[in-house]
Amino acid sequence: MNVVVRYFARLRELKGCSEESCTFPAAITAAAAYAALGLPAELPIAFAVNQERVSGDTLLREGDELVFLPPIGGG
Amino acid sequence: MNVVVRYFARLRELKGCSEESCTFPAAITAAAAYAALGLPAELPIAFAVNQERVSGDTLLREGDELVFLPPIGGG
Amino acid sequence: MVGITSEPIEPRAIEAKVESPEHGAILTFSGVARNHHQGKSVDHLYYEAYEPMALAEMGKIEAEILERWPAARVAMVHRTGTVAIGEPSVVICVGAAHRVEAYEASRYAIEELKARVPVWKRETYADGTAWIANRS
Amino acid sequence: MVGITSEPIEPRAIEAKVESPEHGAILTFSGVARNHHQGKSVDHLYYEAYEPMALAEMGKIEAEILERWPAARVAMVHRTGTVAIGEPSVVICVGAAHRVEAYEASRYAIEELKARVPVWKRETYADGTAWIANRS
Repeated sequence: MNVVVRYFARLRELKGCSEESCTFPAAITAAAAYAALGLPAELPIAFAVNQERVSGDTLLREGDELVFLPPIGGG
Repeated sequence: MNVVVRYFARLRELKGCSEESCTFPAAITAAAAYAALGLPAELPIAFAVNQERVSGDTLLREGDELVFLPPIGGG
Repeated sequence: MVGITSEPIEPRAIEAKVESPEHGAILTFSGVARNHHQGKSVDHLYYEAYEPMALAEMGKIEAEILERWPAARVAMVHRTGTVAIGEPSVVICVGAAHRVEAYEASRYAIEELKARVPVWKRETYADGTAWIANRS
Repeated sequence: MVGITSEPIEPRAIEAKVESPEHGAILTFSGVARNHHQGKSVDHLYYEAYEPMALAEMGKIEAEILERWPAARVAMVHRTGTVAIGEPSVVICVGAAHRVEAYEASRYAIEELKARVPVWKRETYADGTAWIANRS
């Protein structure tokens, strides 16, 4: 299953890229994808799929855009 | 006793002038001066002498600047 | 900084008075002439001030703000004379390190100004004029 | 009106979006880059946005404001990229018939923006950088 993952802020710096296409096993959740990518477990992260906030136990689907949202700092 | 009286807003329009020099008997209060000038009794008025707010029973002195303050509408 | 002017107020010029690299928030309140009041159509406004006392009272409000919010800076200017619909009659700018102080100080400034500063407003309608007092 | 831009924000241009002869109050909040944070000297800021979602979330905040304060209008623009000290990173303009609505709607807009809109801030110091989260 292919998913586009986008990285922002600290995660973008850690990964050294802002976007990548990832292949995951079927029936993976957003939180499991985060862990599978080896991203820092201590960062309080939120999840967005196709630009909507979702909980970490949301199942991903083929073609989804998955974004990990580090704590925001706008304003 | 001579006092300079300044008029603003509705009072200025009523009097048709913005300032006049008035002669009052000694020991007159600000409120009594207002009444002596025949100004409208129904208008809730505040008083300033020499640019400081004062109560209506303040005694006027020679050379004072007396201002009657109609309800304000700044802002 | 406080002022009274018979010229149109330029909010950017007032903001410039409170600029500081220490500030994280700038809040600019403009009271603008509105085309309606209690169901009546307003053509234009006219403001009159007892200038020396109005400036002194605005100066006191500024001093009170600096005492309550020491890191804030405030500039306020009131206009006099004829003010067209859509033009500002008063502009209050507050600069502060954080937004909460900026909102509090700005609100304090406009509420105190409307309660204490000797300025009067006359509205002109199609069929006459009226002096409008602030609700207390 | 909501927007995200990598160019310097002109508050006057944002205010123009909310102008109306019905308005008696215009309130312009500018969040500006501050030269200090928790005792550290800040050289400049850098903002990054997840743009389509940030615009959608700002649009939702605007819709919520129009529902709660139907006579108000709001325009908000967030900047991305490098922001020098003293420059605005965000500008929120609210126009309303009365000042109370303007203050309430403005405050709602900035609080919700800081809580919900996916934008990130990096501070640069003499000795490094840090991503700064808003306190919730």
